[in-house]
Amino acid sequence: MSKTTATTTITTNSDQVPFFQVRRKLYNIIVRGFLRLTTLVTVGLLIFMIGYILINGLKHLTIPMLTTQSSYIEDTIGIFPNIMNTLYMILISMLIALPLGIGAAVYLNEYATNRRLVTTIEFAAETLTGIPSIVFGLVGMLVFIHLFGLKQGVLAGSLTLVMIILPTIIRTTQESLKSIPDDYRHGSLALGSGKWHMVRTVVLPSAMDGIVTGSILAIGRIVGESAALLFTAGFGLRLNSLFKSLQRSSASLTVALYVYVSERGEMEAGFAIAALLMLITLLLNFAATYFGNKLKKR
Amino acid sequence: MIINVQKLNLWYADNHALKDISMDVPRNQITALIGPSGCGKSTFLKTLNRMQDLNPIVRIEGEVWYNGNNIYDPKMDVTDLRKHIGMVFQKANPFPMSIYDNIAYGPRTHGIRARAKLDAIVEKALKDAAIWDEVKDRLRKPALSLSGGQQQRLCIARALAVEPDILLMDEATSALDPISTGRIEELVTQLKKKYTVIMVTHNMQQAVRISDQCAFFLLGELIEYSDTSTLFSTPTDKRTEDYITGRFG
Amino acid sequence: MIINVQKLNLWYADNHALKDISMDVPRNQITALIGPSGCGKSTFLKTLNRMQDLNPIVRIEGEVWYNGNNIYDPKMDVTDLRKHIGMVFQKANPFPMSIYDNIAYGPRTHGIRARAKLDAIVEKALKDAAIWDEVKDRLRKPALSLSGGQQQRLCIARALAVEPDILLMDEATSALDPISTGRIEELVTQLKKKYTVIMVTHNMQQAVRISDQCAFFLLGELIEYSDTSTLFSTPTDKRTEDYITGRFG
Amino acid sequence: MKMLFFLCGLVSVGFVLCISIYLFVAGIPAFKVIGISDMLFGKVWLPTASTTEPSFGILPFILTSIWGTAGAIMIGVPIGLLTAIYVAKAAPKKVATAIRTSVQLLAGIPSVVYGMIGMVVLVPLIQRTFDLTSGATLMAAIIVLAIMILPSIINVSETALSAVPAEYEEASMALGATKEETWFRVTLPAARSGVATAIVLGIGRAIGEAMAIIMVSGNVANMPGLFKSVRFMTTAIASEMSYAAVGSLHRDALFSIGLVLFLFIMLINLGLKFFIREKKEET
Amino acid sequence: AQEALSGSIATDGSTSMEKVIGILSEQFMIDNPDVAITYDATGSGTGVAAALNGTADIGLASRALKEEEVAQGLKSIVVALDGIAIIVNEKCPVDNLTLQEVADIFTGKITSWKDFGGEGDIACIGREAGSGTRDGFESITKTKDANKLVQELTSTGAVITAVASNASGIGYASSSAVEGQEGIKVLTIDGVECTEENIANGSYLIQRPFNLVVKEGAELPKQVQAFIDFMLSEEAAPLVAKAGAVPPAQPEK
Ligand SMILES: Nc1ncnc2c1ncn2[C@@H]1O[C@H](COP(=O)(O)OP(=O)(O)OP(=O)(O)O)[C@@H](O)[C@H]1O
Ligand SMILES: Nc1ncnc2c1ncn2[C@@H]1O[C@H](COP(=O)(O)OP(=O)(O)OP(=O)(O)O)[C@@H](O)[C@H]1O
Ligand SMILES: [Mg+2]
Ligand SMILES: [Mg+2]
Repeated sequence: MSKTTATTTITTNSDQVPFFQVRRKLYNIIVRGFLRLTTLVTVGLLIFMIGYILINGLKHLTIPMLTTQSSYIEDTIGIFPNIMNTLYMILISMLIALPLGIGAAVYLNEYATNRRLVTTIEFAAETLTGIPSIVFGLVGMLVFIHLFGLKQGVLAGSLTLVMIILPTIIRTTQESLKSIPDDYRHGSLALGSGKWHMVRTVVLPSAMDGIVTGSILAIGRIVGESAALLFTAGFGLRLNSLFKSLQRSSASLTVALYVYVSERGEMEAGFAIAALLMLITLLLNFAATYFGNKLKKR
Repeated sequence: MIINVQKLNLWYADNHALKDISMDVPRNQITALIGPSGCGKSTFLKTLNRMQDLNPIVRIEGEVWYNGNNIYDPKMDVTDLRKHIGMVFQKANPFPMSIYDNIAYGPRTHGIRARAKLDAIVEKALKDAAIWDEVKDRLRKPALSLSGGQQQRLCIARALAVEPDILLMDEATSALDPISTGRIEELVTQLKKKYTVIMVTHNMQQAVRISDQCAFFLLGELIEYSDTSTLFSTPTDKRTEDYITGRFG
Repeated sequence: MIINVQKLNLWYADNHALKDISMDVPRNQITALIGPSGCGKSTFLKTLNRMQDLNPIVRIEGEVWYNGNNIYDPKMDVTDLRKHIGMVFQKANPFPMSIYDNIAYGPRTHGIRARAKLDAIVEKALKDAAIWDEVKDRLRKPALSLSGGQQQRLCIARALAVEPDILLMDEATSALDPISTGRIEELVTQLKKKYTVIMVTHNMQQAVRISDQCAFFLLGELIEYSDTSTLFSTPTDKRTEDYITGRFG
Repeated sequence: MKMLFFLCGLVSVGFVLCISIYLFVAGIPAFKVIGISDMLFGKVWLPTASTTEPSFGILPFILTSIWGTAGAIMIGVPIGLLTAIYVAKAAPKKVATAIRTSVQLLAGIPSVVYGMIGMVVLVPLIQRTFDLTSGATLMAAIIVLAIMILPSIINVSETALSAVPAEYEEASMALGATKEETWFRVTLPAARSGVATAIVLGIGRAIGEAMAIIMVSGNVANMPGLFKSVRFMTTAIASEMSYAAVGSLHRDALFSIGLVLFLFIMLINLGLKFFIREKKEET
Repeated sequence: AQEALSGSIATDGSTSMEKVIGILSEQFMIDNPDVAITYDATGSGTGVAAALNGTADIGLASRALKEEEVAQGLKSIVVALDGIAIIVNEKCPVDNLTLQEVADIFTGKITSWKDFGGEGDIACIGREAGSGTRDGFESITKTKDANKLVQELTSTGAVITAVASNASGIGYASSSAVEGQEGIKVLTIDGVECTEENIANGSYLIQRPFNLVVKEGAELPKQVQAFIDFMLSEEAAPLVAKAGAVPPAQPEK
């Protein structure tokens, strides 16, 4: 059966714009073409970036590098302390920002009744997303270090990171909350659930996708941040325990990368760290998705 | 009188959707609400368990008394109120969870955790809603994969599982075939020994078959409210007569 | 015969939901599908305009011929097919846009841009679906603020605005009061001069009142299919008889 | 519970207040000394000049930031959005997962690395293609920024697009709309607010970025031009802050740039908010 | 050390001094396990400020102190010298320039490599305002405020990479960072090579000091004084050299 027969048989209303069918076919072809093309561009970029980093980085990523700390005397580079520092910072800042961000989003979407307040908070969150990390770094230094008297270290760094990632978490969570049909909420409330119970059992599980997306973007920001950490978490390349690192200058992987690349011109180490960061991001993404799904099921 | 409505007015923004409704609903009886589409039946039903609170553009005046308490009293515990006044919505709205979890949702909310007890509640509710046979082998499957009518019965079962005092049903049988409808009607008739039922229906036969009282709404007004038999045999208002004889509009 | 179904089988994953359905639907007539909830009526209806394509777990075998074309032919232009075979869904699903834009969506999609023409189409469709009077002053308001029954009529109007060849209606009047129902029935009866209508209904009286053919489904099988009068007066299958006399189950 | 969530909401307001107070306190003095119009409309930036009079005009930075952000948005948003549609709706499941995962990887790459790659690959490429003395130009910065905002745009709008109820799409298809038409005329509008969020996040990332573009934009305080070496507001702060002597007018002027940048971001957000609200009221 | 030292030493300042301070403190901490030395690389300006307001025990500045800073009661101690190497792309045919030629190139008086037998326009790549390297370069070439750059980068590594990827590029960078880098070539200036020896004896002209900044006349904690003494000792010289910088010929006290 050919297409022509299919279309000839099915034409009853003839009051159509003459060229419309042609235009419409064209529209579809063009749209699809554009979708493919842009995706191809994106995929090309992805492959290039990822490939470039892996090719230049993996060959320099050696076991000793991963498991030792740098020594100036022996002139070796080891990034084990930085791996730990990065993990500490992810841990601490997510522990603070995730509940705060989800809480704020839930407040905005489920509880708030005062429009003006909502607008204010949303506006604040949006403003935060646009502030350059260097400004966060300066403010973080001023507030956490000069005002609160913390020392440069993981704690001050993580607190600064909280400011940076909070809006991302708020916005993405809020978006997914918005997309949940009211039918579900009404169904739950009509059964006599309290508001919080409804949020916990029906709303948050359905919003899990957005929360995971937000967390992943947030982790990405944490992992990729350098400017804001230079002034707050510091530069230290030595290994510390979690507790000690809180108040001791501790470079994250990205800060270390920045130092090696920009002060010493050690491109190789830089790419090695970048490749490692990518592997870490990948791992964390899988973890976030996995736990997200798990929570959603519950 | 379990419910007592006094001079209730409701606006959706500037659309005056309920006008001066006053109405008493007797305990342990079935009260039917009838009237043409868009006349305010769902709107009225939702004022009885304060579901209208959720719509920010709604403004309400007047009083609704439940068991001697004004439910619009700011001190009212809305959660508790809704637990006692259950509701089945016009559009079936199962949660995106398994069939089992949908039914167990209410009991769990109210603190029942024991597996055996939950199992028993779920089974009873599904049986009462005449859907047990169709789903007993797929309780763990998502509720959204059910057919339209199955979803509606699921929602009835979900409301029953909480054992409310009053059950508000918004066209709960409209998507059902005669057999399921018959079963639900039977259920409702039995329920009235323990519960009070207020139901919206488009089906006059159904109203005649099972309701004790009947209220006729038109353009947001309560035109006539009396014994079902009286209303259908000797309506006092011309408009009621026109509507029930199908001569209306 | 405008539609011709041959040995159609459908599975939702491993749930065999339609079994060996063969059925001819005559042009310019009204064909009713009846049967208990969950028997496969909606499922069958959705195979006729290939809406089932959208559900990845569905597997279909068999053939459906429309005007001499096999609609499951890979070369079939599905868009064009759906334009000619319109559908009203069981659960009202207006777009989150204004009332006007909901109706104008279809015509716009098919290339009508002129404002005056669109206005005329929208008005006619809303009038046909017996909802014009209720919404004419609020065409720019969101469709989701309509009452349940209004939403359903809106969806009917939306389908009519495209002027399809065949109209598939899945319990399109279940949420409607008798008056609106009457109007829609009237409309459908008129439509059959130009269109062919296939409708799912739970309302036997409705089937008797307006349909020419009637098909009875049970557990995914087509049990009996014949003239409506024949089917209701002298059913050949015991199960059909049980169902239409309400003795079933 | 409500109180608790309310407090969570207030935290970000607190942050913004704290940042604005700090920026105002630190940013106003230089304006007072130099003069608002001399600073905002001055075209010459020579903060450490010792042989001539130092000059603190930040107009080149402001214009560069506007140009750069607008350019990045113009390239990045369409590409990101269309990719998101493809991934959410058209792509085979496996392809979609693969793209999604790699986009998330992209989100975790530090900006310094974007800068590095831009510097060794993109800058020479531009230099050769357009036969310039140096490829480190506004154009290079725009391209790098456009790539950097892709992850936010793709991830967030993809989530929003996937969350649109299937009913809407079904209704559209049943009216004879093609998939493409359905995506653009039903799904996209229904996901509008999510897409707007994606764009806001993307713009935020573009305006706030410093480390990557320092390495590819040339970083000379010229008035902007596509093939000129330019400096952004962010890079101006980032590059000189650590060396500017504490208490000097130079440092104060850098804080003033921070303040201008901050106000600029506020303005954009207000504009977007207004725009989105307008749209919403139409329906 | 006779008596065991303990406590912490906070250093803060120039990023260029990262390697020198790193190696010295690593050795010092090996010798005195109870001492913890921290280093915050925030930039010379901040380092000076930190020394002044006491948040750091030792400020680090890769430039000479300004008059007003000295006036506030700070003093500087040269811990090392840093040559500023003039680098070009490895494809560039030029090997030697005079100091004047360097100045002319960076001020835009000479704009083409053709004048030196090469080809193409010269792309001058420099550092941002306030950078110690730039300060040193500009004071010695006497080109203050007159540089015409096509790129102003914020770090040594970035300059090296930029020159390596631009065939007509010329730039300046800390000598400690340029050795062993691919794609670039270090020029001799007036025929003098940029080597440790030539920097130490002053014959290589383009260089700057690495300074420790402390408060004038203040009594320093024991471990801090010990660390400063160690950094200026003979023992420290090979370490400084290993870090790529040049130990000063006659350490000042
Ligand atoms: N998306 C789906 N996934 C899996 N199973 C489904 C799906 N939709 C329907 N089913 C199952 O297929 C069977 C037929 O469903 P269908 O929706 O066709 O029933 P129906 O005759 O329209 O019933 P009703 O009158 O209740 O709408 C039912 O058992 C139902 O649970
Ligand atoms: N959320 C809302 N916002 C604005 N107007 C509304 C809203 N819900 C209902 N209305 C309007 O209020 C009136 C009464 O609606 P209601 O839903 O109570 O009707 P109903 O009697 O239940 O009709 P149906 O039988 O069609 O469900 C209608 O005109 C309707 O359009
Ligand atoms: Mg209703
Ligand atoms: Mg159905």
